[in-house]
Amino acid sequence: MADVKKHDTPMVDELKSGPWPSFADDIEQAGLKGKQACLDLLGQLELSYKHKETHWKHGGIVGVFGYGGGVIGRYSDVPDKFPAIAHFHTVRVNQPASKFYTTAFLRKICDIWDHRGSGMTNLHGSTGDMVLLGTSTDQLEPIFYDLTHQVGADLGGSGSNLRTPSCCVGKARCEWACIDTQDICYNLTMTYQDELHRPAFPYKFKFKVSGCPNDCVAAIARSDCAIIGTWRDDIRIDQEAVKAYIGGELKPNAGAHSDRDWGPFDIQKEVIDLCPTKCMWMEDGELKINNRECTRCMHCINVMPEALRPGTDTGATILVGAKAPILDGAQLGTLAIPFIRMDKEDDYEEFKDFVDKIWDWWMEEGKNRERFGELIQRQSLQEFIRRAELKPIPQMVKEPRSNPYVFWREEEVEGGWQRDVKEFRARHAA
Amino acid sequence: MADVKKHDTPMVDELKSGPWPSFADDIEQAGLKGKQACLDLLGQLELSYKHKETHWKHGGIVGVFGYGGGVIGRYSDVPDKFPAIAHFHTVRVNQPASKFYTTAFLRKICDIWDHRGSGMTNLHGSTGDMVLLGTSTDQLEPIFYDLTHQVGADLGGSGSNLRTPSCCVGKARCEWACIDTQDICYNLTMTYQDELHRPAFPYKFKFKVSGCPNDCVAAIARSDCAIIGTWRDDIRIDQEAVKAYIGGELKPNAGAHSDRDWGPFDIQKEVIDLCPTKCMWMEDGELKINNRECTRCMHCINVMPEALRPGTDTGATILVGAKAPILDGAQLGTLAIPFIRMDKEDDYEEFKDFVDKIWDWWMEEGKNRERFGELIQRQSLQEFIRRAELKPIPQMVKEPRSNPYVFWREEEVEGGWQRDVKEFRARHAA
Amino acid sequence: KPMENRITDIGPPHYEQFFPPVIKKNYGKWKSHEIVQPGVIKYVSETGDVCFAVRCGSARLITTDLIREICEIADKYCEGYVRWTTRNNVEFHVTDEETLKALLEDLKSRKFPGGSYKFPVGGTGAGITNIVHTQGWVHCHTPAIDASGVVKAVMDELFDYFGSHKLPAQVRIALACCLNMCGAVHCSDIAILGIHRKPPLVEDDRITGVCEIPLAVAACPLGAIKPATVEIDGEKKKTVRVNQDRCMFCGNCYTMCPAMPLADGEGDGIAILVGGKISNRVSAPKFSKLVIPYIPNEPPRWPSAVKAVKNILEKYAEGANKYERLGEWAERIGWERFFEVCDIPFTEKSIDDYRLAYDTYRTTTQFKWSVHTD
Amino acid sequence: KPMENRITDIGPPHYEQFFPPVIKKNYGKWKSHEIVQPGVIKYVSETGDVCFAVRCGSARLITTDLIREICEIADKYCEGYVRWTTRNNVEFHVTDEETLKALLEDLKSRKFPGGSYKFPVGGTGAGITNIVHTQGWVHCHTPAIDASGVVKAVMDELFDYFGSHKLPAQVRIALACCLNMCGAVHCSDIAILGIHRKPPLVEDDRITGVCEIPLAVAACPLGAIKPATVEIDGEKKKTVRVNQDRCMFCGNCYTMCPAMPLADGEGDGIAILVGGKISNRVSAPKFSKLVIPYIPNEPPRWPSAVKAVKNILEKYAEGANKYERLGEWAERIGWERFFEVCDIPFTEKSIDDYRLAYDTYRTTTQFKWSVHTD
Ligand code: SRM
Ligand code: SRM
Ligand code: SRM
Ligand code: SRM
Ligand code: SF4
Ligand code: SF4
Ligand code: SF4
Ligand code: SF4
Ligand code: SF4
Ligand code: SF4
Ligand code: SF4
Ligand code: SF4
Repeated sequence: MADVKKHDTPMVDELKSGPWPSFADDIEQAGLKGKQACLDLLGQLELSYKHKETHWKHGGIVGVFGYGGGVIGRYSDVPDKFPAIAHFHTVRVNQPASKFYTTAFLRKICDIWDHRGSGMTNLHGSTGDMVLLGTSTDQLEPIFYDLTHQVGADLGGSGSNLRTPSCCVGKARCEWACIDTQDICYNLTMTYQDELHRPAFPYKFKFKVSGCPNDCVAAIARSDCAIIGTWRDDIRIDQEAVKAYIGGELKPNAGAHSDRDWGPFDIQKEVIDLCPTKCMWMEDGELKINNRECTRCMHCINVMPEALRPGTDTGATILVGAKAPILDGAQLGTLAIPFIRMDKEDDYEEFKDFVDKIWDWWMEEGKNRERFGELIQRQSLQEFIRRAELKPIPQMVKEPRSNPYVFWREEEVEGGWQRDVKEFRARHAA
Repeated sequence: MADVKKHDTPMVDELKSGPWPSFADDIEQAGLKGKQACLDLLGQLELSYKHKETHWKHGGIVGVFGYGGGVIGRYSDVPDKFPAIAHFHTVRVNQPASKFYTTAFLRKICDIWDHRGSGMTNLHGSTGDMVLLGTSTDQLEPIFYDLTHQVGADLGGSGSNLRTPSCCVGKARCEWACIDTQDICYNLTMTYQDELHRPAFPYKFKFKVSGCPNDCVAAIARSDCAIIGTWRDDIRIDQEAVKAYIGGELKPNAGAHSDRDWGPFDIQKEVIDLCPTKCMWMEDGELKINNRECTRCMHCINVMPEALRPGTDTGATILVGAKAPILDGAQLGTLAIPFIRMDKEDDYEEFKDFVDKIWDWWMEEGKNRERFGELIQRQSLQEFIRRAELKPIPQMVKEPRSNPYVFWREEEVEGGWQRDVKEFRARHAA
Repeated sequence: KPMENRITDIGPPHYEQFFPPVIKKNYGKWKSHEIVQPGVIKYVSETGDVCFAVRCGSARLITTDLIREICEIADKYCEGYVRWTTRNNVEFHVTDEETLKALLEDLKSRKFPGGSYKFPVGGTGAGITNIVHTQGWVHCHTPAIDASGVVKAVMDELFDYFGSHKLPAQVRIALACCLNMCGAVHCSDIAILGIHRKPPLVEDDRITGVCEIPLAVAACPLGAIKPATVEIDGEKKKTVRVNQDRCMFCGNCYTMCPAMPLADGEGDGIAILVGGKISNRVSAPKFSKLVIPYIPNEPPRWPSAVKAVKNILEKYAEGANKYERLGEWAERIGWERFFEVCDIPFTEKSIDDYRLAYDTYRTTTQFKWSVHTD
Repeated sequence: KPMENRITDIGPPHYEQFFPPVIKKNYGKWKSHEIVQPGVIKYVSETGDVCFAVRCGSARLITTDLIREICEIADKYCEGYVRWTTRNNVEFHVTDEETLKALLEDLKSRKFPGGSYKFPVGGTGAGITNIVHTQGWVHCHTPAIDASGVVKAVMDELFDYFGSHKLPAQVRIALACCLNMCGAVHCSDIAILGIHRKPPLVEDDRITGVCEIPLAVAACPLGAIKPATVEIDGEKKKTVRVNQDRCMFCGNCYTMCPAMPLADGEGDGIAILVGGKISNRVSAPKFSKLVIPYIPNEPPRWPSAVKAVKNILEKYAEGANKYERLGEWAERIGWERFFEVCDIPFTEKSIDDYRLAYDTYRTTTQFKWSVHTD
């Protein structure tokens, strides 16, 4: 280990102090224990701190045989100074749904990565993958071999394909999950292995699955198709617990505000008045909800988790088209299906039918690097509805259009569009 | 009078019944008294009711010498059937600000119109003019002569010019007028006579003046430049009157809800809770307002006119760019100047300076038939701000931009934009 | 000799000469007002003076005979002064209750031969007022519907709301006979809008004579018009062709080119938009939204359109809170509930697909269950 | 011989094998939860079982050594199970209070040599949690800023809010190092965004070798890139030219073409956006809005950016109501007041001029007086 070379990194070193976990310290320690890549990475980072510019070259296309994604090629633009990171590709390993691990599994990943990579990782990438950070091209096939053979893991997505689906912790730990987020995530991942590994789309496509409208996996902002749990029946109320909240025996919002004195809990101010639809009221000491007017925003349930629970007739709301700003501006997911059953028993057939239809449309009409949401914007929500064979309903829009520029189709108009201008002029002299 | 010919108009005749004033009856009566144009108009209308199509030809350009507007040319496309309306041009007569009249003036107008026109009018047109409906080309100059000489009236606008400004009743009758709407309207009309009569703009341009944010002349929706009164100081409160409202002695909203039992007046529910900024409260039986948070929406004042009045430090908010949907979609006026003094004494100099600047920009950059608001949309609100020499302030927007696509100018960026790609590559190998 | 002694640019007569004495004297001094009964507003000045304004409905399309009758009334009760409002109602001003009473009685007594009131009193407060409208088949070249006829039919049906204060707030109805929307249809509580639904005809034999092809081509916001050449009687003529599937019937081509008429008896009709407003009271001004894409033209009394308007008005009256404008009500209950409550079928036509469409998509899981999801 | 016995498309390992026993047993049976202290959530199942989740901050960019240390802890206290959250915090699960106590003490004791905590406990409730971030100078080719360094600097300063519940509601901070915004910067309470401010360079001598000119031209959403020809050493070469005044520095050209780098030490820096959210709680999900257009890059600790973030956070903490997210607060008080309260200069850069800009203009007379109008 005497041969590892620590660079002079005064700026990066400043990031060792302070209470928040220091990646600089972590990496330097690993480097000092023998990983030259770690030290070179810090060295190059120091150079970036000096130049205020990245020192990575524009990505190169590398990967494993037969896969069109899962690896991001990366090369240093100062390889002479930092040879251990001259190649520094990342490997995206498809995480297990909701990211529980056994230490046995993790250790095997670490072993592989210490052996064939830099020893640095992102746990996890923004999409959800385990991101193994930094290896060279010749190691890619061996890594893939080890992953598949030794730990039963596979690569995640990158490029113009399905990206690694991800989900919230859901039923594993959360009382609000209206759908089986893990199973859906796993099922979709397995069903669409081909789409995930072999780019055939106009651009990337992401699924994310949240168990309820709190949306703890940020599906509505980050996925071309968001699956978010909801319910059709009434919010379940335990009136005794309501009283306990009012009486101060239970802490509002499960104690989320514990370090500040907000005064005694006031159900009117904190729950009823904040309900966006004002569909709750107290009556004879009991909390009442007009569930038909409720939009299932979760607020009351969040504030009084011991007293209120989602209904039991559950399913999902599907929203499509979310994406980051490049190029047409960011989009949040647009409501496509207000309620769909997500049945494990039938292998989510109804949902997958929907997916097939929208992918068909996108693959037929989508331009190169056009996200699904951009296709909707370009060809209209109406066209989406037609292609997805949905029924247009007011739930799909915030409000009806205000401009009057309606497209009518010929068959909708009495007498059609073919008219004789001579006949017209017979009635109307020019 | 025996020679007037009434057409068979069974459908139009059906519009004589029912309580609302019947234009059909009115016009028929006039026709039966000798005006063939009236009867022909009803006859042609009947034909339109049959065909469900207009029977007017596409407008023709007619007018009076030296004016580029004020007359809308119109010809029947069935002149043989209805010869009295073969020509049927309208004359737009610029109304007096806020539309008070003496009967003497009106009678003279009627005399002119009975003599030289159809005897039919619109009082008033949507823009505000007195619209004299239906005359022939040869009558135009005589009408103009009579109007200017006999009643001291002039034509209003049409075509790509300034349109007839109009205003609410304001100080003439309303206690809320924060600006002198009539004087502003009259002053602008007189100052811009040339712009009103001689088209030199890319398209039409409208001024409308409302005395307060109730906007009784719909300026914010219908004028390229809306002048709407407001105030900077505190809402004046008469606490005794507040008590009288609470006590039920005064009728809320001046009696506007008199025909339905809405229960006793509840100041909390009807005023304080509806205040959009929630800046009001009761304290020791008195109504308090945090005026710094008030957005002067008028609600509380509307509900309790005896108790609350606008402040006395008054001026106008200027909004620009409102228009109907053709072509880019409708626009409401965009806030340009939050507060400007409207001083009669200095001839509204500050405001007119502003107008000069925006017209200069529009006349320089506006495309043919591009409304002012569309120019702003096309070239950006920033460009408008620069050309109008305003300061960008958050009051101009509902919210800051959410996309990150900011245009920087070279002089704003350290080191400018000229860079040497060789130098870059010296730091970064390709 | 009209060109002799020509006077131009004199502008409108100065308003002040037309003010009734009480108005002139108390200009800028008014202190408060009260609607003493529908259509009658009492104003009190700081000087102690009082003025009653009496508001009467008007067809707006009126004859000089009717104006003379108005003058007669104004001379009799109002010292020879009269006013029109921004929504084309007529206002008489009197200063004492006795004259007021006499005036009101007189107004009530005046009817047209067919039985309609000449001067119905109302239009104030939480009711409906005159329908702001446009020319229609009475004067314009681009209308898809009539204006005055539809307005008469609607106002007959809603007459009761004109003379009373039983709505939750004021309801402004507007009508425009084509997409040019002369008026404030784009920001009205209820808007009646004339729409075309057939792409323009092209008169190949006439077009070059009456318009410039490049202007016609440029007129189309969607680029649906392209230059073309045809053979007429063996002669090549320049003309245009319309890509009919890209046409949204805005009519701008016809405005620019008389040889491209859109009007069609079968195709044209009415769209209903709701929920717009102009005042800045409580909520900001809003656009009207399209809720019924098409109702056929049914002259002379447009029963389906009248019914649709009345239905919306009454559902609103039932459901809204005091002071709540129609659009505020719809937003509070949610548009899905609006369609349900009003029993209006939701169609894809109500979904925006123009330039700012994205901002109208629903981007939240918040929605209500309704007939649409049941 | 990696190609021998090749296995492909096996997908991720099945999640269930990784569930701790209490999770597996109570899957779908959880009844309620309580945050017993910041970072520690107690879950109670219908079966009566209890599970404590202990959440620890993490730099996300971590070494296998640290993962092994996590495994060690998980083996010791958690039967060999551990989890990561959607925001890259580490979660340990225990089922009894004693183990919990021991675990917490152990976690607290572990520090890096430089003194930073390895496993700070927190990130729950009305506090801040891990900053979702991206690669920055540690791995990506398009960043305008570093990611991990900025995050460390900000989290050091806001550390106290990670381990406590004193904010009005949760505050989500995100960082992205370029406009691609890998993550949820576009919908975060506070977003730190790397931006370029110089138009791309064009490497004339190399461009045809590394990219297709038509693709580069098509990459620009504003059409600022045009094909061009230059002479290099007497030879004509195809290349492109950028209309610099139309460039908005989105970087899409560089994504498509390596010969068009944007990065520049002087020009690049940070923009701050605020007020976004994702949950559907009370108000709908919202985009973050740009409030500070530019802060220079100041490695290694980015003091100006850190100060700006902290300032906004603290002004929010002072002003907002309980349960009110940052964007809800800004909307309630009005954006003019937001800028005033936070003492942030308003510039034209915060005014939208992209495709849906009109919808952000203020179209009402409703506004508040503020320093901007005083
Ligand atoms: C690694 C990761 C960031 C991280 O640090 O976690 C990442 C890294 C890159 N992203 Fe991303 N994206 C990552 C998640 C995201 C997300 C978040 C998500 O998936 O939830 C988004 C926003 C959501 C979305 O998809 O819109 C995202 C939006 C983008 C975009 C903009 C796409 C758009 O339509 O607006 C690009 C640009 C592109 O594709 O050319 C991009 C491109 C890239 C590239 C490939 C750079 C490029 O220009 O081609 C980056 C490679 C960096 C590197 O060298 O490692 N990345 N990218 C994330 C993937 C890790 C994983 O697999 O778990
Ligand atoms: C007479 C009047 C309607 C009425 O019945 O009252 C009217 C009638 C016409 N308007 Fe208008 N507009 C009238 C007020 C308006 C208003 C309301 C206003 O001014 O407050 C608007 C909406 C506000 C606005 O300006 O945006 C309006 C928006 C239009 C437009 C659409 C302009 C746009 O930018 O969207 C057109 C189309 C055009 O200019 O080509 C138009 C065009 C027309 C034309 C000239 C028809 C045409 O295609 O050229 C109409 C002539 C009708 C006729 O034969 O008499 N008219 N027009 C109004 C003028 C009377 C007056 O002077 O008092
Ligand atoms: C006479 C007139 C002004 C004029 O110059 O002609 C006028 C007069 C008054 N308006 Fe108005 N408004 C007049 C058109 C308008 C318009 C414009 C329009 O409808 O085209 C508006 C905006 C409409 C909108 O928001 O869509 C308008 C929105 C208001 C409001 C706000 C009401 C609201 O709930 O949003 C008030 C306040 C109120 O009624 O409490 C108001 C209040 C008033 C007051 C009380 C002001 C006063 O103290 O004199 C007047 C009597 C109210 C009444 O009729 O109940 N006036 N008022 C207009 C009568 C039109 C008519 O004949 O019916
Ligand atoms: C563990 C995690 C899910 C996972 O699969 O990993 C999770 C877990 C919980 N979330 Fe979450 N949320 C998690 C990410 C999110 C996200 C996504 C994100 O931040 O990227 C959101 C949306 C963020 C946003 O709106 O911008 C999110 C919005 C919520 C909300 C809505 C809060 C609000 O005021 O808007 C609740 C309800 C609450 O806190 O009362 C909630 C509630 C909860 C509960 C109480 C649910 C439960 O009963 O288990 C969990 C503990 C809350 C806590 O930490 O105080 N969770 N939660 C995620 C932890 C992230 C972290 O490490 O900090
Ligand atoms: S999204 Fe809902 S179900 Fe999933 S973890 Fe969050 S609160 Fe629980
Ligand atoms: S979930 Fe939201 S909308 Fe439904 S009752 Fe609770 S607070 Fe109201
Ligand atoms: S706009 Fe204001 S000032 Fe003018 S009439 Fe209406 S309420 Fe009075
Ligand atoms: S004017 Fe409007 S914002 Fe101001 S205090 Fe009255 S109700 Fe509130
Ligand atoms: S709305 Fe259209 S049809 Fe009606 S008057 Fe105006 S331009 Fe003519
Ligand atoms: S009606 Fe409008 S959309 Fe149709 S062709 Fe004419 S201009 Fe184009
Ligand atoms: S945000 Fe931009 S710079 Fe950062 S990782 Fe994503 S693509 Fe790379
Ligand atoms: S950075 Fe964006 S706007 Fe600028 S030239 Fe490149 S693609 Fe065009």
